[in-house]
Amino acid sequence: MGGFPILSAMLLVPLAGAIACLFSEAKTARVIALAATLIDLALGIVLWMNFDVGGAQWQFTERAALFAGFDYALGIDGIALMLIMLSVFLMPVCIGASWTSITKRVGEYMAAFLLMEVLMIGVFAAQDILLFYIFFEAGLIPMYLIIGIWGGDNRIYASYKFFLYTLLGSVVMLIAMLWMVIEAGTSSVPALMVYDFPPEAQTWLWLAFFASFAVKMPMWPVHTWLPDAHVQAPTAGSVILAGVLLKLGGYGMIRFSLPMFPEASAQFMWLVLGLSMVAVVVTSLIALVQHDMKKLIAYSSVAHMGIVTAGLFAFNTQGLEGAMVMMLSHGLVSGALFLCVGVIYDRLHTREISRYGGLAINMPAYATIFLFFTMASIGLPGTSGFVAEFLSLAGVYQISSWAAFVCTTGIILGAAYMLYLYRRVAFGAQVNEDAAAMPDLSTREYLLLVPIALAALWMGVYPESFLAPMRQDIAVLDARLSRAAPESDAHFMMGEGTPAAEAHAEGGGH
Amino acid sequence: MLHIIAFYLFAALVIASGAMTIMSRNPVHSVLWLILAFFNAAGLMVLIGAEFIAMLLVIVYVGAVAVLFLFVVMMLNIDFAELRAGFMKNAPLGVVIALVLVCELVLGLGAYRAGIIELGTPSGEVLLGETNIAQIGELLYGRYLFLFESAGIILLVAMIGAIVLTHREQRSPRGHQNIAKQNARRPEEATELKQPGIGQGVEL
Amino acid sequence: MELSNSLGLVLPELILSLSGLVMLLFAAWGGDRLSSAISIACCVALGAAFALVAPSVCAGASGPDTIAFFGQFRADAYAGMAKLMIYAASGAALIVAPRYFERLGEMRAEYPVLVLFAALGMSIMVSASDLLTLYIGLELNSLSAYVLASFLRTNEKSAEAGLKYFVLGALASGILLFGMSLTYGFTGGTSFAAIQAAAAAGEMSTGMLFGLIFVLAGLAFKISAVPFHMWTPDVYEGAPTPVTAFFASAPKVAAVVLLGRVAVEAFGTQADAWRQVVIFAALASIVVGALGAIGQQNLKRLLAYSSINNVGFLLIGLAAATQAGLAAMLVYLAIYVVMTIGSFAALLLLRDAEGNQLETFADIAGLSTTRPALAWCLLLIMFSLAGIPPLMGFWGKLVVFWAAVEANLLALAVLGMAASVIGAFYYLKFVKVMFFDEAADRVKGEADTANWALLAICAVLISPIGYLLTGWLVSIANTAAGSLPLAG
Amino acid sequence: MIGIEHYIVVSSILFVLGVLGIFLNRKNIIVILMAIELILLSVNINLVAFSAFLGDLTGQIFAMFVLTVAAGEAAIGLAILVIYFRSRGTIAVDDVNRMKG
Amino acid sequence: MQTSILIIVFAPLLAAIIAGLGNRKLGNMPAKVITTGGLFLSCALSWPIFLQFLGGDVAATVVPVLKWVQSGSMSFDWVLRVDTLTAIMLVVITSVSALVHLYSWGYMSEDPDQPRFFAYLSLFTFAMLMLVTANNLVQMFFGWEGVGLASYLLIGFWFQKPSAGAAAIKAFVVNRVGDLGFMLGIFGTFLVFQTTSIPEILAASPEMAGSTITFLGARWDTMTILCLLLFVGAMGKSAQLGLHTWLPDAMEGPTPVSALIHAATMVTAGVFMVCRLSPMFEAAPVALTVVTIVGGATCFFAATIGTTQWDIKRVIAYSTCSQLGYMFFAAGVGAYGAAMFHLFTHAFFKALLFLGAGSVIHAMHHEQDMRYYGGLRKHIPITFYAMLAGTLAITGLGIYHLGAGFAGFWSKDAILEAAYASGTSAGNAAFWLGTTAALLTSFYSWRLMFLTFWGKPRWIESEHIQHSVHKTPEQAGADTTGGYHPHESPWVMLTPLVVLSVGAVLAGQVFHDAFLNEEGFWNGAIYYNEHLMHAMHEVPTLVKYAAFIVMALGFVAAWYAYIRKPSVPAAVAQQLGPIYRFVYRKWMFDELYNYVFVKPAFWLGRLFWKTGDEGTINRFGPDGAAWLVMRGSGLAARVQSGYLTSYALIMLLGLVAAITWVLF
Repeated sequence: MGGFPILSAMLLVPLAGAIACLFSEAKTARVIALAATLIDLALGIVLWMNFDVGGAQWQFTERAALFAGFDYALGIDGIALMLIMLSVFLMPVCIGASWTSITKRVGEYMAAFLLMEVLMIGVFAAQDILLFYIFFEAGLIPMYLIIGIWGGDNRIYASYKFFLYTLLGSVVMLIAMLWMVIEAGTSSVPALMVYDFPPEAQTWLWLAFFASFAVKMPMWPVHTWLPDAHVQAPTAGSVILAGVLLKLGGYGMIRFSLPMFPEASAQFMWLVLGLSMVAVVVTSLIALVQHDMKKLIAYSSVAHMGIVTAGLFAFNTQGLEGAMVMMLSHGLVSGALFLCVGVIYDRLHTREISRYGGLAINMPAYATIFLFFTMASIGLPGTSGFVAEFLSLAGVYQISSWAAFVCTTGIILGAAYMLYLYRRVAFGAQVNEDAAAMPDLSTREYLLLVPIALAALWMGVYPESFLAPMRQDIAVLDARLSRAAPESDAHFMMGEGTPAAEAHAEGGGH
Repeated sequence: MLHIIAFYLFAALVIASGAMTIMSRNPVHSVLWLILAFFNAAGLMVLIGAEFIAMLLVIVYVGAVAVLFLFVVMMLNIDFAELRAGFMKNAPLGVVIALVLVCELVLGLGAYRAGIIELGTPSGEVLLGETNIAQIGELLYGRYLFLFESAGIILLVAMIGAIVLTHREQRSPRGHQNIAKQNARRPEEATELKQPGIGQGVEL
Repeated sequence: MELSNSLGLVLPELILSLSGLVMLLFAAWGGDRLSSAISIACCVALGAAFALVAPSVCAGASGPDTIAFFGQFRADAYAGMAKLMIYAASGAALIVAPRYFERLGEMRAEYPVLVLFAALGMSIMVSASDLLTLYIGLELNSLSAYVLASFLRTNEKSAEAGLKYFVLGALASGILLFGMSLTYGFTGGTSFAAIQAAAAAGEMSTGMLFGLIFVLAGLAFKISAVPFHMWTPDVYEGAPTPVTAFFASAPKVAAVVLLGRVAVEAFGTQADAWRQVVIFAALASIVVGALGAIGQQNLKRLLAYSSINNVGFLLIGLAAATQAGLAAMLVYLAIYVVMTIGSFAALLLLRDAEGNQLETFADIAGLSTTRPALAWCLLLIMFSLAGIPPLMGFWGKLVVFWAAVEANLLALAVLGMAASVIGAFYYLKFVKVMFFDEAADRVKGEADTANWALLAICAVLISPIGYLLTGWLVSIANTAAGSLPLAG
Repeated sequence: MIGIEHYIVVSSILFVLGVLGIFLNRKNIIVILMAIELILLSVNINLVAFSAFLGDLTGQIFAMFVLTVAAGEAAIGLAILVIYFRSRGTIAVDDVNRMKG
Repeated sequence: MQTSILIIVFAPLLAAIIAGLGNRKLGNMPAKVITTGGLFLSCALSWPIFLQFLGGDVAATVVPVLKWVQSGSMSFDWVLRVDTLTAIMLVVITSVSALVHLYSWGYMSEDPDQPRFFAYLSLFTFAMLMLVTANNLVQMFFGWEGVGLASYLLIGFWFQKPSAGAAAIKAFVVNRVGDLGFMLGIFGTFLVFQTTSIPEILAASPEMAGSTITFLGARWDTMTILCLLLFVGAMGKSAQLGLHTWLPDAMEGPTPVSALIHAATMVTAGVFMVCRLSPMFEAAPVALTVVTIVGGATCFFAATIGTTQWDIKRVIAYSTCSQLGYMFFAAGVGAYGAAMFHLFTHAFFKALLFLGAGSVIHAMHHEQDMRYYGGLRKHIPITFYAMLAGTLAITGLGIYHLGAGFAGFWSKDAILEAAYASGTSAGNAAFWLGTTAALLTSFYSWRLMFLTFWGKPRWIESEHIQHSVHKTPEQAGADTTGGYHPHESPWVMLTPLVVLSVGAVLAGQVFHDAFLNEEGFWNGAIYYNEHLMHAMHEVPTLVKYAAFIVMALGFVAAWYAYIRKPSVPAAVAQQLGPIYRFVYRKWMFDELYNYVFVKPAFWLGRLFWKTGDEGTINRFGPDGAAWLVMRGSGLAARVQSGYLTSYALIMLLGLVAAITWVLF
């Protein structure tokens, strides 16, 4: 790539677009926003193309001492690359989803979204811990506005809850970051990732970071902001919230909590696994009884994130890669599910499940695509969701069969609530005339949903494309974690009569 | 001995009159008690050889400040009988806190350590062999010139402030008088006939 | 020659006082007709003083060369930086005032003169290296402030504000004085150098300790730290808005910087004695400021609580009791001043069709649709005050917490940070009212160029663009803090 | 000779009396102003006493400045009181609570 | 062979995609042609492969397709692997599927959504083929879930019917319960073997005997727990006792679907899996015992229910369930060949029965209740004969010493013999259960035949019939036909019936040697228990005739109850009372699960939501904090009373507090 600062360019393009949108008419703003996000997508593809799989850990690095105390330092590894790709992929979709449904204050809306994109890319690309924090936290502002201005009836409550909850979660992390910077004498993330903090300090640091990431994830029991935020946010807001913002928590764990505090991570493994287990079961059950489509999907997100956290804290390659794929997959699939809700919400302006029914009759194409994403959400093999669930749970099993067992029940409950939703929306007779009169997908909606579907399918059938760039980074992380990795609870032992297989037992008992 | 008696006399009086200042019902009495307190404080100062400050205290406070107070008290012409007597509702708490404070101060500063308490070592210049006034004058116009001048500005600001706040250009004490309006007033506007029913009041 | 040296060092103050006197003459001679001209002249005087101070700040003036009048006055970079902020804030208070007072028919020529003298007082305060100087400067500032608070003399609120400010201020200065007398008695001198030497000698005597606490309490009043903050909401609400803007900015700077000098320079060796008190005041200020602000409908009152809240963060920097802590405090102050001036400039732009000042939440409902530019500027300021990155308010918080963490005050940092979330609540309310609510469409008054320019400058400075200045700001603050003659 | 501690005790008591005068009083504000004068008086006694016992004149200089400022303060205080009285027609302490909350 | 395997597997997928995406735009005929053509192509390519394997000693063919997942030491790819076992499945799947496709031309001819239907069918076939050609457990799981999806879609094909939607979900979710076990089994297998490749696992399995592992806190024999977990998956898919409840409900789908998925292919996936992993199971005798017991219990239990049901498809569905039980206990006792053989023959005759039932339903205007049938023999003769062939096959008519019999005779006999010959107590129990089930099978099969084809028409009471002739019973007069004239189905439907009849009649006769007696045929594809094979031939003659005897008994009982004295069934039902009702209500499984799982799940969901999330977490979390802050704010406002004196007091308070603090 020569010296072209492509990451900065990816930040700059939407930023410029945002400023332009702020001063533009509705029509122009839409076009500008779409153009900016598409350019960013193109840049993202260029980035991926030029990413040297198996090359240096940190690529496309940029560094400039613009500020006091921290650096403007960008750079990505495979993990960040994948999440950046997810962001730039979902952004044009979000713009498209808002094309007609947003009619008031379009310029500001588009600006908020573009700003969101800048911040998301920034979070993933930041190589300075404080720069990361700035991007991480700043995301609250546009999201607060998006929920608050363009949200539903109870948007004020939701926006406050979203903002304050996540803010409270992350402030303590800042103190921990400051301590780390002072202790290690550097604010560079790569340097901190290999710095060995004293184990007793790690405990506190880990907790501080966990407070932030757990809220962001969100993990049970600090998840209650999510259903509210999702329900109230406009469609595209939900998409970006579920698609990318939730991933910040997971990204934070994989980038900070795990590599920086391996001992503490091992120490708290049971806390995370426990919360994940509860999250999977409890929120799945809650999803089962929802009347509001978005709330249901929001709760399902919590359950899926539970699998992510469980996978992350499985201390093995499968768990980590599974969690990463789960994040990508969930980003696509739940985003698409929110779009699906948005499609019918735009027509009938209600998210009450009972107001729909029999949509497969008048909206067959919609029903098909909705079904596809439903299946992807419940992890049908061949879709991204399966690879994600399978790998993470396989990872979890290696550390604890209990955790794996409980989390795997999620596949039953997940199928139950998603199919129950699908049944009530798409199956059955048409009970409401207005719902029966809704037209099928428009070309614009096809253009939004089909690419996501293809991506989810691609990730399910040939996940190698997504796993390969991360492989080396995960391996590095795994190696770093190995010194603290807890022992498997399987305690596999060969039978008495076969001493020859002793060597194998060690491998098996990994 | 006389010295000691004088001290206790002045001390007792200054405290007593201080207490009376804040306790007496009539502000005029308060001012007079305050003046007494100043006199006694001046006496205390004279006892330790700070006669210039003592005189200054009498002149400035009694001569100017207290008179100013009296003047304002008279000028405002408040019906003091109307003023509510008594203390605020959480007075006991206040008194307790004040007592705690005074105990701490007295114990901590005065009698905390038996015997003579340790003062710091003086760092300022002491001119020996001159009168108190001369020494003060020397310092004031030499060493403390800058502050002396600044104090002048403080007085100036006080002056400006007092004038800015209280000075009015031909304004009546309450609101504005509009002579034309008063002249234009007619009887029918000024009076209104009411015919109240039996047993009913008049609504004005 | 000693005197001329000293005079050279107090040149900015001389300019201020002389121009103040001259302007007073003009005011007496020309009356209120000249008030605008006098305002401008006073601004020029402040600008001149600013220009005089700036080089010494950049040069990081420190050491014996900066001492004037037998050690009573220090024109070091620390004071210099504070002076820059004070002059700038005072200038802003002058710029926004004429329109405000003219409409009420209360624009009088004494206003700029009083502001000038107040600035002079603050200037002396921050340069004080002697308790006497401290007292004189403080009182010069306070007396002017009392008058300014009640400047709208026919306005009940203004009069009440002045009265409360005065009574409590006098009490505070009484406490301060009592503390200074004790300090004098138990250290044997009034100059900070003498106090420093006495404090460094060994364990503090009870008297010295009492003196210290009384002095801190008196100064805490000035910076409106809890529990000496009670006057703030009432005075901010009652005082004329430009005066409130002034109160919220310049005197805060002066008092905080002075507090830094007293605490860290004079009593720095005994930091353990006062740190707990400062920590308590810091946390209490953050919490009480935030809690108090939440229920407010009046914007000025809300900003008053906000300033209490911010003082808490400043005190966190002070609690570190290190040079880095002081530097952080200065950085925070600079950012705080910009945010405050910006918010009040925006507040002053809220006028209805008749030109009456609007100052409640109900008035700014839906401002983003009727006055988008104003609303966006306010949004920036509010998020910045809440300390949300990437706005400059975050940077301010970051540096003070950095200092606190460096000084190993982890618990303080964590608690302070957590409490800051409560504060975010009411800043969000600002945004919520302006952006989420139905438009009340009450803000009609035409824009005022000077005000707008001020607001725009503040908005740009606290926006992420402001981060480009951080390097410069931090280096200046570091040299400034470094210019203090700390013991050890 | 009387020890310094006696003077400190006297001034402390006077100081507390002054403070008490401020918050214990609900009659009228003038008395509060007088209470403030009491506080300043106690400070002056302190300063002069320390000055004398330290053999250092700074205290007395300080006391002079305090006197000066107290005079100015009294003037401004009374001026504010006067305008307050003009606009409200009362100087009862309890009435000074238009702004609260 | 590699190319043809690829075509076999992917032709249905391609057809499904074309038909599915084209849907209504494509039109009915092109969709039908493409999908059916694709299937016949697959079928045509499958038979040569099967025949090749029939020749014996052919090694497995492995066709790599695409990399799938590689994560650390875990790696699995898309690979097609064909060995004997797979080859059998290939012909079963493609043949039945092709015939069902063809049959559906007629059966679904009036449906507006035919392209969708055919796309689903082809998609199912693809998934099933992926399942059987899997070379690793994960790909098997892919197929496993893929057929689950197709099953879901097809059961819910008539999605307007609420019952169809419910049945579809039930099928999917109950299967997921099994999948839970399957997935955990795969995880465990990976943990132990560090691979998911089936051949590698099977090769390493014998070494693992005796090793132990902790699962859910308990210490287990490794192979036992792994096999049990995997078997849970098989139970779900193959509707074994406990996880069977979805199968009868799945009859909500169109009848060809029932024939293809819920009789011939998908439900046998569990059996296939056990056979595929037979070396693993052989290393886990406890697991095998469990398999035997579950299989025996299912085969008996489902048969009892079959005797009481009135819905023609449900009878066949329970019969399927029961027959699957046979297969499992065959596998459980080690007779994997017999299990596979029964799978093979069952595919033909059960598909035949279902398609025949479909033909009957088609003729009776979608009436499925046998109480409204009767006397159809003459109206739809071809269907009748086909059904008769199927019934003879399922009841296992055949004479051992003649060496002749219908398909079911060969396989069922072999199973019973193997169960007896195994000599274990579980095997013994299974033998008795199986024999009893055979009696019941005969009874309910003949009951079905008699009720449907013999006796007088009882069509008039059927609402479906009334609906079609627009007459109420009163208008129709004394004629019990209600004026309705059933039509024989079109040839496009009858052809598959005929073809399958041939299979039902001959499959056993032709292939029994290969399946049961030739180790070379299997060539290591399954665990071949030579000892058991020999023992099977040694069993007493009575055992060999047991099946025939009970079949005859069942036939007679059915004849007596439904032809000779039609009043008997009602009287017996009356007599048995609660027992009858218990059986008729399907052993109360649905009610039980409703009370134990479904209702509590919803109740818990609401509890966690209202009491948990909203009542506790929100109330004491964010809302509580907000409340606290608001209270604090109110307090702060109250303290800020506006009174000078209280302000001063608070200042003093602060001062005193500070002094006290530093002093002490």
